[in-house]
Amino acid sequence: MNLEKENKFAKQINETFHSAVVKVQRERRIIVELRSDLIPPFLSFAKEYLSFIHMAHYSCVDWLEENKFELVFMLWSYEEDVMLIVKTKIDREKPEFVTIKHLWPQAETYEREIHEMYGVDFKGNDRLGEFILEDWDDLPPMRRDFDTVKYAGEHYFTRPGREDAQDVRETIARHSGEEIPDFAKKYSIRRDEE
Amino acid sequence: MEINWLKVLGILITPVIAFIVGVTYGGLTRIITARIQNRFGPPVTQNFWDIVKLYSKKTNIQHGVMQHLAPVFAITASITTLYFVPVIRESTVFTNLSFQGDLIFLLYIMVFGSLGMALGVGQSGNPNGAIGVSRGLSQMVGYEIPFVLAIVAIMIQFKTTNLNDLIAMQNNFNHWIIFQSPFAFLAAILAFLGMMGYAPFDVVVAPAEIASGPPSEFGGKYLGLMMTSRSIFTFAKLTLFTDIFLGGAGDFVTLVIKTFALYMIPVLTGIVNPRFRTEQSIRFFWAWPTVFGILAVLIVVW
Amino acid sequence: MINDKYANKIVDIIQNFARKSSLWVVAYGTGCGAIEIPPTMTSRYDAERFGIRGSATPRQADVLLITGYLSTKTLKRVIRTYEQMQDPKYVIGFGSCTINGGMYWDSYNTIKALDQYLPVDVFINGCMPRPEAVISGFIKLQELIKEGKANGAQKYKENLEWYRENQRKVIKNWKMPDYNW
Amino acid sequence: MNLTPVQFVAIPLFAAFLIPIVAKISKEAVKYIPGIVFLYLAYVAFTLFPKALEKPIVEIIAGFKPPFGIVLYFGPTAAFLVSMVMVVGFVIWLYSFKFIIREPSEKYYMLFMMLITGATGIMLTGDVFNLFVFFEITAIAAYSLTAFLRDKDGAEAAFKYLLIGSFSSTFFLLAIALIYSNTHTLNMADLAVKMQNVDVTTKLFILILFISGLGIESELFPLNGWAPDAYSQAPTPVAAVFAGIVVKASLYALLRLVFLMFNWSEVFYLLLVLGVITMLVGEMSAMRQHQIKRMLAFSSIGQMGLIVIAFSIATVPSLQAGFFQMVNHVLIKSLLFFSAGYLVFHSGSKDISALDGLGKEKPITSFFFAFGALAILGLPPFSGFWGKMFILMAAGNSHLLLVVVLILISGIIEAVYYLRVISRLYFYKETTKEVRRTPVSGLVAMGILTVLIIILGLYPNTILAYLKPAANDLLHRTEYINAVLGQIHL
Amino acid sequence: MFSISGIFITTFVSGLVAFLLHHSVPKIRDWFSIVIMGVIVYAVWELPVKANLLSFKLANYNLVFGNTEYGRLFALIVAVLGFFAILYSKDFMEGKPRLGYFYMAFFFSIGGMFGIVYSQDLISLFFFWEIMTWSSFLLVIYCCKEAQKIGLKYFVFSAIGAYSIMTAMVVLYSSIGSLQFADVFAGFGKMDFWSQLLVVVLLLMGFGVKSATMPLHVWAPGAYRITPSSFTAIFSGALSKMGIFGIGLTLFKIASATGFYPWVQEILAWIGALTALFATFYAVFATDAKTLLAYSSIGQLGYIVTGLAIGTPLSIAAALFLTVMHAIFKGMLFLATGAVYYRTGTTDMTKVSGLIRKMPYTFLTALFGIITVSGVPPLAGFSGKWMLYESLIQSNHYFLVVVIFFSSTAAFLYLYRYIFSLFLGQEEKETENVKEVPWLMRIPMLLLALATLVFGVAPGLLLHPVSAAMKYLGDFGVTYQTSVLFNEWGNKVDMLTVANTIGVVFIIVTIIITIKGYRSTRYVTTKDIHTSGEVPTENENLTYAVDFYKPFERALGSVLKASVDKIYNATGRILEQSFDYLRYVYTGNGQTYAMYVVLFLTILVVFSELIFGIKL
Repeated sequence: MNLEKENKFAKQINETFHSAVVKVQRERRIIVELRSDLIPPFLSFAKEYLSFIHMAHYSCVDWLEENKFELVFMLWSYEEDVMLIVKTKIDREKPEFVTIKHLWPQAETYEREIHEMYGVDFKGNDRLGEFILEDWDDLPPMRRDFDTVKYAGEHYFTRPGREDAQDVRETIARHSGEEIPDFAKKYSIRRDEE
Repeated sequence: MEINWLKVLGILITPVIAFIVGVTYGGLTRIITARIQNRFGPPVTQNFWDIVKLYSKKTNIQHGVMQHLAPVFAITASITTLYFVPVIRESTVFTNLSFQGDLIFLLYIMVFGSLGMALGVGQSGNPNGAIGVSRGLSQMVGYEIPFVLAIVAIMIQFKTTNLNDLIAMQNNFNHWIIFQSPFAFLAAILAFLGMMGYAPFDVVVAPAEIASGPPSEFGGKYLGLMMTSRSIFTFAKLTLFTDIFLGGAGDFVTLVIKTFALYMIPVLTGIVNPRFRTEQSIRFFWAWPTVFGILAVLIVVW
Repeated sequence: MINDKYANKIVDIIQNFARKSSLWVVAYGTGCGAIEIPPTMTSRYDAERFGIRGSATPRQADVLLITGYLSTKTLKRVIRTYEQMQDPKYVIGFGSCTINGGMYWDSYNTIKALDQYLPVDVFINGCMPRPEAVISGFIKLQELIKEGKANGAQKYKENLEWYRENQRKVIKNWKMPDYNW
Repeated sequence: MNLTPVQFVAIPLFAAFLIPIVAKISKEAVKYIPGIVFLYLAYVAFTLFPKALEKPIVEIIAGFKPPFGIVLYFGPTAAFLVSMVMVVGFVIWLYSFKFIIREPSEKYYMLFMMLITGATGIMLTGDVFNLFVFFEITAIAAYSLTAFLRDKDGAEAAFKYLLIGSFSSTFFLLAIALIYSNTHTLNMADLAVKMQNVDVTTKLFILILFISGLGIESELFPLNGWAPDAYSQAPTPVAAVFAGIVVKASLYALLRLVFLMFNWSEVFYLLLVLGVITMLVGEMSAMRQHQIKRMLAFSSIGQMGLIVIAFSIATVPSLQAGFFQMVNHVLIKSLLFFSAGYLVFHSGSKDISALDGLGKEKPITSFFFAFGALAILGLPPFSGFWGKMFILMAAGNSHLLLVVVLILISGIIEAVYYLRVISRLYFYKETTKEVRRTPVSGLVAMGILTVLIIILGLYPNTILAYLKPAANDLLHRTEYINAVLGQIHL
Repeated sequence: MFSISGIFITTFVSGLVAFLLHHSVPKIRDWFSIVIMGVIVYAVWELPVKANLLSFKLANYNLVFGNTEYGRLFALIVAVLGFFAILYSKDFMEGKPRLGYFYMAFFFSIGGMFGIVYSQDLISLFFFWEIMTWSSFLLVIYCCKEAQKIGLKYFVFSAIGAYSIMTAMVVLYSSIGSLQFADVFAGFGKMDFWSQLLVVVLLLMGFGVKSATMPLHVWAPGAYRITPSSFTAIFSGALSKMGIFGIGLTLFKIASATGFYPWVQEILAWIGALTALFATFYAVFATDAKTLLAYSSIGQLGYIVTGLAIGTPLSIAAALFLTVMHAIFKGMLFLATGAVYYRTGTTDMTKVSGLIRKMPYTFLTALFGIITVSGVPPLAGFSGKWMLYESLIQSNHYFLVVVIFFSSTAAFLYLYRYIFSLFLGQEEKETENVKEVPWLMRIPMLLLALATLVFGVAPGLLLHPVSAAMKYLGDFGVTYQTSVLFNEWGNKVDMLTVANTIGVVFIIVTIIITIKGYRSTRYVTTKDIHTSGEVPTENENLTYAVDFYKPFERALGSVLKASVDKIYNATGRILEQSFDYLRYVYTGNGQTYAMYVVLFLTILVVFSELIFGIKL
C-alpha cells in the first residue's frame, strides 16, 4: 500500500498544526482530530494550501456518553484524490460553533440541518431557522436523548395491532447474539416490557 | 320577415352535432393514443362521461365574475365561429350565417374565446394559469404568421374573402385548394398544429410543470363547459379547414371523413412528439412554416 | 326543477355512472408509494381503461391518492389539497403506512392512521401495493360510487369538528383558510 | 420748441452733463432725469417718425452744407432704431431705478446717458468721422459701465472689453484715415459716390478694417471674445443695454457703411457666413454654460448671428425680417436679463444650479423668465415667432435652404438650454420658502416688455408697416445719397 | 358664438381665466372649465362647414380659417375627448399642485388643436402647431423633476418636427408665393421634382413626429407616461391625431400631385407597418401601464399611417375610422389607467394587481378598451381593422398585411398583460381599502365604453362623417350601411348579425351556467388557489407580473436590443460633449481674444482673393 501522498499531507498538517492528531486510515483517507477553535484556520489551510477544495460532507455525531457533539467535515482533493476527514468535539450542553460558509457556501445548508437536528448553534449563519421540520418545538430529534417512540406515541394516534413492533437494533442483536450496551437499552425498550 | 324554419333548425342543431362529433373525436383520439402507446385505452364515450361528470359535480368554485364568465366567452366564440362557417355545402340547414362573414372576420372571432378565457384565468389568481396564458399568447403570435400568410395567399389567389365563394370554386376534386396552393396548405396545416395545442406545442397546458396551466383553477361545471366548448371549437376549426382546403363537404359522411383525416394530423404528430419550449415553438413557426407561407404568396403573385 | 322521484333517480344513476367512469386522480405523490402510479397508468396496466386519469390540479380532480407515509408537514398540504377538491371527492389510502404507520410506526414525524385526519373511502394494503392491487382498489371505489356509498366527503363535512381536532393536534401552527362548503 | 433730430444727440449729452450737477443738489432727483429724457425723446421720435417716412429728415449742423458740414440723417431706418432705443432705454431706466442701489447712481445715469448719446449719434450721423466719435463715446461709456460694480471680475471683464475695443477703434480710425486720404471727404453720402473711384485693393482693405473694427462691437465670431465676460460681469441693466443698444448700434453702423460703400455680393456672402458661424458658435457655447448670465450672453451672440444673417441676405423682406428680429431680440433679451438679474440676485449665486425651486420663491420674476425663454425660442404667439419666420421665409426666397436648416438647428439647441433653466426654476425642488418680492419698478419694466412681446406676437402688423421703408432706406443707397446730397444739387 | 373666432377666443381666454381663477377663486375653477368645454363641444358641433369662415391679413400673410368635413372630424375628436378629459380632471387632479397652470396649458393645447384643424393655410397651421407643442410640453414637465428630461426630449423632437414643417413652408413659399391651402394644393404640381420631394419628405417628417411614427417616436413613451392621465388621454387620443391630420393632408392634397406619389405611399405604408410591429414588441415588454399604452398608441398610429398611405377608399376609411376609434379607446384606457393611479398611486404593473373587485367600472372600461384595441368583434375596433386588412389585400399589399396582422396579433400580448396585471390576479394587501373612483371620473370612461359598443354594432354611424371627410381629401367613396361593411370585392360583414349572434349565445349560456348549480357555486378569494397545498400568507402575492413574456423575449432574441432611442441619446451626448469643447474657444483670456481679432484680420487679408475675389 502506497501511502506516500497521505503521509506527505499528514506531515504538512503536523508541521503547521502541532496539536492536530493525524491518522492515515488507509489509502486516500486521512483523519484529523483537532481542537474546535482551530477548525476554521485548519479548514482554510486545507483549502488554500493543501488543495482540499471540495467540501463533500459536513455532519454531526452525538456522543451522549462523553457529553460531546462531534462535528465531522469531509474534504476532497481533486489534485491528489484524497479525502480528509476533520473531526472536532464541541460541548453538548451548550453546543456552539462558528459558521464556515465563507469557505464553502454549501456549508450553510449543512449547518441549518445540524442546527435543526442537533441544536448546534452556528455563529455567523443567519439562516438557522426552520429547515425541514415544520413547527418543531421539542428536543432536536436526532439527539440521542430524544425518545422518538414516546414522542410518536404521545403525538399520533396509534392504531392497535402493532404491539409486536420493535426496535430494529434489538432484532439485529437477537439474531447476531451481540450484546446491547446499557445506554442503548434505555432507548430501545420494547413497548410491552414498558 | 318570413322566418325560414329550416334555418332556425340548423341554428339549433348545428352546435349539438358539433358537440357530438367533437366529443367522439376526442374519445377516438384517446383510443388511438392508447393504441400507439400499446395500451387498450378508454371507451369512445370516455370524454362524454368526463363532461357529464364535470357537470354533475356538487360544488363549483369561482374566484370572481370574470372566471364565471370565461367559459361562456369560450363557448360563445365556438358557437359563433361554427355559425359563420358553412358546415355542409349548399345546404339550407347547415350554412347558418356564413354568408354574413368572411375569412378575416373568422380569424378574429376565433380569438374572442381565448381572450375571454384568458381573462377568467387571470382572475383566478393562479400564477400557473397566468404563465399558461403568457405561453399561449406567445405561441399564438408564433403560428399566426404562417397561418395569415396562407390565408392571404388563398384570398389573393381566388380574389375573394368569402368562404362560400371559396367552396363554390372547389366543386371538383382537382380544384381543391390543397392541390392548387400546396404551400399555403402546408403553412396552414403547420400553423394548425400549434392552434390545436397538441404536442409538441402543448407547453401551454403542460400538466407536469404548470399544473395544466390556464384551466388549473377551473373545475366542475366551468371545466365541463370549457370541454364542451373545446369539442365544438375543434369541429368548427376542422370544418373551416375542410372548407378552405378540401373543398368543403356535400354531406355529413364526406365531412366526417375529411375532418377526421385533418384531425389525425395534429393528433398523430402529438403522440409521437415531445414538448417544445415556448421560444422553440415560436422559432419553429417562424422558420419553415413561414417560408412555406411566403412561397405560397410569392407563387400567387407571380 | 323536476321533483319527480323517478326522474331524480334516473338522474342519480346517470350521474353516478358518469362519476364512476371518470375518476381523475390528483397527481400528488406524498410518499414512496407514488412510484407504483406510473406502471399503473402506463401501458402495462393501463388504468385509463377504467376512465382513471391523472389531473394536475385538485380543482379538477375526483380522487386523492395518499401514496404511502405522510409526514406532518405533508399532511398539512394534503388537507389543503383535499379541501380544494370539488365535491364529490374520494380518498384512497394507499399502502400500509396510511393504515397503521407501516415501517414508520415510531417516526417522530409521520402520522400513523390516515383516517383520523381525512375520510378514507378505500384502503389498499401492501408495502407497497402492486398495480393490480391499486386497480382493484379503484374498482372497489367505482363500485362504491355506483352504489352511491362512497360518501367520504359527506362524512368529512358532517364530522368536520372531529377531523379538525385531530388535524390540529398534529399540525401545531394551524393557519388554514376556512373550509366553507 | 421745434422738434429736430439733433435733440436725440443733444439732450442725452446735456442730461449727462446735467446729472453730476443735479446730484450735488439732490441724489433723488438724478434718478428721474433719464426717465424724463427718454420719455421726451420717445415723444420726439414718434412725432418725427411719420415725417421721416415721407421724406428723410436731413439736419445740417453748424451751417456747413454736406458734403463739408456735419449732417444728421433721420431716415426711416434711423427713426425706427432711435424709437427702439428710446423705448428700450426707458424700460431699462425703469428697471435700473431700484436695481442700482448700492453704487453712486448719478455716475451710472451719467454714463448711461453718455452711452445713449453715442448710440443715437451712431444711428443718426451722416459723417464717418462723427460716427467714429460717437462710436468711441459709446465704447468708453460701455467700458466704464462694465466695471461699474467695482469688483475684480467686473474690472477684468472691462479690461478685456477695453483691450478688444481698442483694436476696434484702431481699425476704425485706420479705415477712416485711408478713406480720407483717398477721397478727401468724410460725408457718407459723398463717400458712397466717391468710393467708386477708389482703387479696388484700397477699398477692400478699408472694408476689411471696417468689418474687423465694427464686427468686434457687433459681436461677430471670432471677434466677440469680450462679450460673454462683459455681459456676465456688468450690472444686469447694463447687460441689457449692451444687448439692446450698443450692439445694435454698431451693427447698424457696419451695415450702413457696407450698404453705402461696399455693395458687393461677396461682402454679403462673407457676412452671411460670419452670421451663420456666429449663430452656431453662440448657441452651442451657450448650451454648456453654468452661469445664467453667461448663457444669456452667448444666446445674445447667437441671436446677433441670426440678425446678421437676415441683413446679409440683403433683400427687402430679409432686411425687414432683420429689423423685426432686432426688435424682438431687444425686447426679449432685455426681459431675460432683467428677470435673470433678480433671480441671480436672490439666489445669491450666478450658477444655473442655484436657481432650483426659485419658481415658487419668486413666482412673477420666474414667470417673466420662462415667458422670455419661450418667446426667444420663436414660439407663437410671442413675437419671436414672427421674427424667425420672416427670416426663414426671406432666406427661403433667396434659396438659402442650408441657412434655413442651420437656423432651425440652432433653434433646437437654443430650446435645450433655455428649457433646462425653466425646468430648474419650477420643477427641480419644491421649496416652501416665502415669496420674495421684486421691486415694483422692475416688475413694471418687465411687464411692459411682456406686453410688447405679446402685442407684437399677436399682431406683428403694429411695426411691420414701418419696417419696409426702413429696409428700403438701408438697402437703396441712392435714396440716401439723394436725400443728403440732393440738397446741394437742388 | 358659433364662429371660429368665438371658439378660439373662448378656448384661449378660458385658459387664462382658469389660471386666474385658480389664484383667486379656486372653487369654481373646475366647474368653469367643464362648462366652457361643454360649450365648446356644442360650438364645434354646430359650426357650419365652409372652407372660408374667417380670413385676415397678418404680417403680409393671408390667414384663412375654415371648417372642412375633414377638419370637423378631428375637431370633434378633440372637443369631445377634451370634454371628457376635463370632466375627469376635476376629481383626478384634485389636490395636485399648479392646477391653474394645468388648466391653462390644457385649454391652450386644445385651442392649438382647434387652430390646426380649422386652419386653411400653412402659416396659421404652424402657428397653432407650435402653440399646441409648447402647451403640451408644459403638461409633460408638469409633474416632477423626473419629467424634465423627458419633457426636453419631447420638445426637441417636436421642434425637429415643427422645423421640418417650417422648412417645407419656406420651400413652398419660395416656389409658390403663398401658403394658403388652396394655392399650395393647386400650385404644388408645378414645382420642380426636388422641391416636391423635399417638401413631401419634410412635411411627412414633421407630422410624423407628432403621430410618433418610427423612428421619430422616441419621445412618446416617456411623455405619455409622465403626463397626468387626464391629459394623456388627450395627448394620445387627440394630439397625436394632429400628426395624422397633417399626414392626410400631405398625402392626398400635396403628394398626390407628384410623380413619385406611389413611392411615397409604399414607403410610408411600410414605415407605418414597421412602426406598428416594433412598437408592439416594445409594448409587450413594458412594465409600466402607461408606457405600455404609449407604445400601443405608437403601434395603433402606425396602422393609421399605413391605412392612409395605401390610399384606396377603403383604406382611408379604415384609417379615419381607426383614428376616431383610437381616440376613443386610448382615451378610455388612459382614463382607466389614471383611475388606477388615482386610487393606488402607481401604474407599475408589477406592483398593482387584483383591482377588479375594487374597481369594477374601471375594469369594465379597460375591458371594453382592450377588446376594442385588439379588434375582436363585436366592438368597434374590429370594423376598422377589418377594413384595413381588406383594403391591404385588395390593393395587393400582401406582405404588409402579414406584418400588420402579426403586430395586431402580438397586441393581444400586451393588452392581456395590461388588464391582467392591473385588474386581475391576486389582490394586493396594500390595495385593500381601494374604492371605485368618483362618478365624475366614471362617467367619461363609461360613455366612451358605450361608444365602442355603439360604433361596433353600427359602424355606419361613424362612417358617415368619415366618408364626408374623405370627400374633402379627394374623390374617395366608400360603401357602407348602418351596420354592414363592404369590401372592394363585394364581400360584406354584417356587424348587427354578428353582435346579435354573439349577444344571444352569450346571454343564453350565461343564464345556463349561472342557474346550473347556483346554490353550490361558491365564491372564494383569489388567495384560495391551488398552490400544491401551500397556503400563501396575506402579504404574499403570487400574481405573475414580472417578466411576463420572457419566452417571447427569448424567441425574439436580439431584435429588441436595437433601439433608435439609444442612437439618439448617444448623438445627443456626443453633440453636447463637442459643444463643451467649443466652450473653450472662449478662454476668458484677453490675449487670446486679441489674437482672434488679429487672426481674423489676417485671414481676411491673406485669403482676400478667395473671399472677395480681389487680391490685396
